Amino acid sequence: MINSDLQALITTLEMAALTTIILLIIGTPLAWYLAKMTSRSKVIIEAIVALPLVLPPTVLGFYLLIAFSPEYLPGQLWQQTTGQQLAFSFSAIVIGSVLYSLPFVVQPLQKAFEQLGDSLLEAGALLNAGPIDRFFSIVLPLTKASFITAATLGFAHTVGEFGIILMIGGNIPGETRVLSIALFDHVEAFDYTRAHILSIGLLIGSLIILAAIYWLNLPKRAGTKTTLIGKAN
Amino acid sequence: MINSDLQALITTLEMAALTTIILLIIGTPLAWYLAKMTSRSKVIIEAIVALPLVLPPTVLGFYLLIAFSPEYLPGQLWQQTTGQQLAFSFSAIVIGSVLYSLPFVVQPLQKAFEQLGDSLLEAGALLNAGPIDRFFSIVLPLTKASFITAATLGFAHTVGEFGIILMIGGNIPGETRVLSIALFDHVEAFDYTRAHILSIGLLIGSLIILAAIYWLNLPKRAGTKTTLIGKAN
Amino acid sequence: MNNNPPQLNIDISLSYSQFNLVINQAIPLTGITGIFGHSASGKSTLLRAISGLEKSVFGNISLGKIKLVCTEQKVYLKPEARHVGLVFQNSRLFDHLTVLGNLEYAVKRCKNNQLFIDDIIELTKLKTLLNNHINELSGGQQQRVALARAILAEPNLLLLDEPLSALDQQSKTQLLTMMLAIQKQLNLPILYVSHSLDELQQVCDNLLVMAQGKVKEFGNIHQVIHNLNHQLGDDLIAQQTSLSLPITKLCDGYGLTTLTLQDKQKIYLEYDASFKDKINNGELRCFILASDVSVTLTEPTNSSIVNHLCGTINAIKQNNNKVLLTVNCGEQNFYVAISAFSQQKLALIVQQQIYLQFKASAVRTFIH
Amino acid sequence: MNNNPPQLNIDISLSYSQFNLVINQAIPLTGITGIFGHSASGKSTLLRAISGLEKSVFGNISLGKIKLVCTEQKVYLKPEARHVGLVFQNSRLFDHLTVLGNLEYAVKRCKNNQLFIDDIIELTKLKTLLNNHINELSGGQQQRVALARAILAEPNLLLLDEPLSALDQQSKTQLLTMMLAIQKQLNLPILYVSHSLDELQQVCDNLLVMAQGKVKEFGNIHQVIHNLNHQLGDDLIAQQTSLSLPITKLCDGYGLTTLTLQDKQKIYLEYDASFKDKINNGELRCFILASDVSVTLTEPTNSSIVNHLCGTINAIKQNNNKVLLTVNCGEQNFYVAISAFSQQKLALIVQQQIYLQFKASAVRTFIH
Amino acid sequence: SAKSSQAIQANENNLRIAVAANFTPVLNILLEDFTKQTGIPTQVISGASGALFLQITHGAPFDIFLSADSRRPIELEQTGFTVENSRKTYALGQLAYYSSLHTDKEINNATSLLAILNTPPQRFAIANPDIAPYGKAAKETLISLGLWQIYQPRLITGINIGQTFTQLRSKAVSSGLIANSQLILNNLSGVVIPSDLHQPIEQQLVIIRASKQQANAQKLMDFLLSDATKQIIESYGYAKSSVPVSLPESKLSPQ
Ligand SMILES: Nc1ncnc2c1ncn2[C@@H]1O[C@H](COP(=O)(O)OP(=O)(O)OP(=O)(O)O)[C@@H](O)[C@H]1O
Ligand SMILES: Nc1ncnc2c1ncn2[C@@H]1O[C@H](COP(=O)(O)OP(=O)(O)OP(=O)(O)O)[C@@H](O)[C@H]1O
Ligand code: MOO
Ligand SMILES: [Mg+2]
Ligand SMILES: [Mg+2]
Repeated sequence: MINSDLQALITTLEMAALTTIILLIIGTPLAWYLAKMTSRSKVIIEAIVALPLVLPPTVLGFYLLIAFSPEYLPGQLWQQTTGQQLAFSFSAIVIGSVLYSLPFVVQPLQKAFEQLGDSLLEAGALLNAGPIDRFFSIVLPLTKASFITAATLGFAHTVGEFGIILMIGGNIPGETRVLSIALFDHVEAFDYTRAHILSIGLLIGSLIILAAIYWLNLPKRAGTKTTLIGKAN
Repeated sequence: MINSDLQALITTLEMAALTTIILLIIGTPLAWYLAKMTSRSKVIIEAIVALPLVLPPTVLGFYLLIAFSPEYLPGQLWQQTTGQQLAFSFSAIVIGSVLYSLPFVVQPLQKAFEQLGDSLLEAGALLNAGPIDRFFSIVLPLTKASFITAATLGFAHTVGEFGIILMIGGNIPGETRVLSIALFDHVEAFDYTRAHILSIGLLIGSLIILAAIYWLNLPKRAGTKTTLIGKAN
Repeated sequence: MNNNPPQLNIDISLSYSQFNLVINQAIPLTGITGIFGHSASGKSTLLRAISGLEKSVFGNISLGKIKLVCTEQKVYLKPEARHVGLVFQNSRLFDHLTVLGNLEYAVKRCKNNQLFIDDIIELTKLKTLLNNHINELSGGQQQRVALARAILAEPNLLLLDEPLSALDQQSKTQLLTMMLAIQKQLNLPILYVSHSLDELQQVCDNLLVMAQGKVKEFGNIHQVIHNLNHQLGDDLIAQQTSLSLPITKLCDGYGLTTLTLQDKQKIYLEYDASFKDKINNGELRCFILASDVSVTLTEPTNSSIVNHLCGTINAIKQNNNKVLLTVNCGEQNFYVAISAFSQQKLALIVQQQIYLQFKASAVRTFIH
Repeated sequence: MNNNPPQLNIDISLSYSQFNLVINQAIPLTGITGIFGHSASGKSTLLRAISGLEKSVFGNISLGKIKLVCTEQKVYLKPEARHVGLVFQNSRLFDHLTVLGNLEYAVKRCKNNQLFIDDIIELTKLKTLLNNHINELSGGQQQRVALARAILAEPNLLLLDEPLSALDQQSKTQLLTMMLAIQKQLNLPILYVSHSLDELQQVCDNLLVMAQGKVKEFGNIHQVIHNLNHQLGDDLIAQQTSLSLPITKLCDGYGLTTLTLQDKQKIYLEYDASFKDKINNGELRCFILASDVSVTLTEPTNSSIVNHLCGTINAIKQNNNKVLLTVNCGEQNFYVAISAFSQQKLALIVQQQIYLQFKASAVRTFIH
Repeated sequence: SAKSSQAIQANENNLRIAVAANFTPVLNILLEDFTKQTGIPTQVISGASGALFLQITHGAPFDIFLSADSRRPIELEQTGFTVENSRKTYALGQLAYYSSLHTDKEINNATSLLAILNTPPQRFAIANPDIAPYGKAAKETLISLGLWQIYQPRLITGINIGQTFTQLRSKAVSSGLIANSQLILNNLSGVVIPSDLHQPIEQQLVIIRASKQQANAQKLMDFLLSDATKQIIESYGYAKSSVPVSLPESKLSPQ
């Protein structure tokens, strides 16, 4: 009992961590591109990124399942390349989560990049910093808070995801059975005690982790900042 | 057939629109407070806001169902005040969606407010603008893009939401039966043609609406902006 | 007590990690008061404290009868309730609005509306820029917008933090003239921070000199400048005579304007059409650099130098190779800087009667 | 062709909605070139074009042998590949870093490392501020950090956009001295935008005057200033004589320094300890305001005025009530502004021999 | 709230039927007749039996509940949510084997089915045995056949039998055990699993005590339990309540 939930917890953390890393790797350049692109056609890309949000997860899962099955191109290609079936694999739930959580990572980053403006980047360029250097030495530190937001939203949303993972993952213990499914199973199986324990554990654990993240992200010298409105209220 | 889906569409739009409005009304001051608060205890509030994300929607739905039922305090209070049962009502799914989508509205706004800085607000104050005035005349226009992001994420996430609404809404046609559930029902009832048509319609419709939103939000004079990095790549 | 002219009373202290501001000073709320001091002497911080942007200030500030701050009584008026305008060192324009939008922002929130926006646009030469976005403006254009915006808010007290630093002399002169006119029209007290004594000379009635967070000098601008003449260790200003004198003839046939000292001696300076704007109660404000004045023992002849004043040496102060003479001519002290060599050659002593000579162009109303 | 000294060749045009920049100018890559002009004349835009921040520029820019821009050949070097430093009009410091962090940012990305960070910190007086955050700095402190940061990057060309506008005279002098020293040490060409001719006089070898997006004058600084003397309609500068003269005696017993004209006539000015730093190839740069010089027909005596030069009137130019004389003394033109009244009284005519007189203090090495 | 009260009134006359997803298509067909016969308008709320059960225990405004199992109706009866004596079996589920890899002919008799089951595929789809009745029956079947140990690690479990069918239909998994009714409704063929290999899948209904339309609910119950209706239900792949399908013991016994 505790063993199987622990396994689900581990799978969940692995999946959410991997998904978040991939999301940041894909989402950062995408957000940058969208923030700095001036062509009007970017609205199409923006809309496509936001699209997975509108389809209910189960339905999105339904279509992903079709796409991932060996009958269709994406699934076929995967099978040819890796020798493994995509549907019902750990990779499948990671890919599904990445698609589903992409807007939660891209959009906050894009807005942060847009609000940043060009003036400090220009200053950096004239101190010999190339684009990559500028990104890591100026953009990243100045938008750190938004990166943390993006990663938190992406991670948390992936942990809570259920419909897609269930459909394309198939609830295989140790591989695709994640905590959200385990919890649902407990509820459905009238195992309320276990569901409550798991839920409360999840809540308290998350609360601690989230608080820790936000705490690390507090401005170091919050005290010296003028807070015109904060105090004037 | 088309009639019932249309009804679900209307319910969905009503729910999502109302939810988004409520989210903006609640989320904006909350985000402002979190952005300007300097006390370390704010991390707890930040974590609590993000919490609903971590619980799978069905499980969150389960607990909300319990809370909203006439047996427990929140449901009781609601019934005493409005004379109506909370669970399985339109109000219930709106409240559920608000709770679930809150972080997607609060976090982008909070980051936007933090990145804004105090200097223009100080300038506004010295031109006799009080806090509310400053908010509408300075903060809002400068963070418009983040408001649109927040509203889009909140709206889209609510449209796509399924688990919570199914659990606390009860899938009652014309009241709590939303599009995501209707779509799911079609899949479950092997009515794939209808599911496909509805999905494609939903996708195209959303694509158009999203693109329109982003298009309206394009900077008016995008051409004159220097785009150091965008073009330098 | 009611008859006292209204004052800005400041009695505050404020600490940063490496800097303390301690000010106890009453400033009359009439005309323009200059604030002058080295970089990092606390000028901006003082303005921020008066306007309400420094929350951590301790003490009292009152503007006329209105208490802005009183830490003891826990009074802390919000910035937007103080009706104090501030032009920041960096202009802080709203970049989501056009130039016109920025100006209208101020007009909309202004109670009195004694000024017309079109007049101010005219005076600050912003007409062709009204629809420009802020990031399309040059540095000087931004400063003009910031100044116009602050004036249009018609505050009860206007604080200017180096509002003209990015402007060329010509624009500076124009804007200073405008500020003087508006100051009079609205009877609006102004505190004016600048590194340029020239700017301050032109417009200020009183001068406050700051150093390391403290008031070093305060008083009538001429008096303060004369006091600074003697602080030789510190190159804060050029030694000079600073004057406000009545005009007896605005323009003679030779293009000279005549000023008169109390003992009826005349001072001639080059006439400028702008004098009409600069006359304050019939007096013209001007200054003569100590280094522009020379000394002769006999009344000079055959020289292009038009100004010859007879006076008595009041004080001789030597600093290395330079000597500063204080010479009294008709109740007015003049300052003359000569070399120790000259002093020795002419054998100058206190109480000696001598002639001062300086060119008409040495009498400056504004640098040029 | 290889023997030509390296030049910055600019041949560009650039259009904004209400402004056109059209520049065709070669600027030698030696010493410091001043850029002077009214607000909104296009100075900042020119610097942005050279540094690569204006993408929409059309034409050619080359720095020595390196093509920075050539629209025909579709060459457009990225800003970070140009090794051109720029101190912006607004300092643009990284507010996520401390003062030291900002300086180290430049040092880390610098290829040569001929300068020591500690030396620059010392020279810019930033030692006590190293751990401060950027938003804790005063306006002048920010400018010092921005200047130090740009220098530490050791670019091949340094562009300065009013880098000292928020600083008091004393800090300005110190920093200008530092810039001269570093310019020589690194043999680093500098373009220096300023509204203050005083600053430019002090340090520039060449001067480029801009008006409405075009080059109005370019050449040796003394020559350009003398040309500007005659443009009376436009109050761009104060009329003056601008000189670089060899020092024959650094300091005599009376605290005077002696300069010598080509015909061996002497000019005396007050000695200052800082002259040692200011001597360039044995020559001292100085200027004498036309209004500080007076004319006598006979050699004056009994006067505290130490400088008497004998010369011939080359030209007389009258503008309203003012007259500008060009007087040649030993191959050097001097400019004298007198009133029409004086000219008439002394009956001055071209080719007449006269005496110029001016105080030692009228010979300025830096305005005060 | 104007909207919600309006909607509630409009919905008031409808008979609300909460039905397990696997029976929804059949119910929809039956209801056409029912409404024609009685004039009672209906509203179908389809869902997982578990979720519907939870909702009923928290006051969901349903009139009648058609579960996919007997366990939840019993639970509801015991906790007093149902009208007395309203718990009835309205259909007996039949499990079927389906494979998208094999043609009908290859698996149209039980011998070949056993042969095929004996070479286990990489992945095999059933509904979640812990929560879905068809899943529970599938597990029992595999245990009876002695194949559980081999199959357990290869299982893809759907949250309900509907999801299992979707996973099979998409060909993401090629074989599994699903409801026979699903095959018939989709014109697919598979092999019906003998009902003696698992506990009967008794799909039971109850009338909700809080219902204001108990009379109409009673009418629907009578309609569903009528012989005519039973025949129709059976024609959609449900077992005849009297004669469970059975095959000779010998042919099915495990190796
Ligand atoms: N928020 C702050 N935290 C710590 N120190 C500060 C802060 N703001 C200003 N200071 C320090 O206070 C001193 C005075 O700063 P202020 O800006 O008032 O100078 P200033 O007279 O306006 O100088 P400038 O002419 O260069 O603008 C400086 O040494 C500065 O570093
Ligand atoms: N991005 C832009 N779009 C449109 N016009 C611009 C833009 N940038 C500058 N200008 C205009 O170009 C002209 C020159 O500006 P520039 O900043 O080069 O002037 P400047 O000589 O540096 O002036 P200042 O001394 O005031 O800083 C100004 O009229 C300005 O309004
Ligand atoms: O219809 Mo069910 O509850 O999946 O067997
Ligand atoms: Mg300051
Ligand atoms: Mg500029």
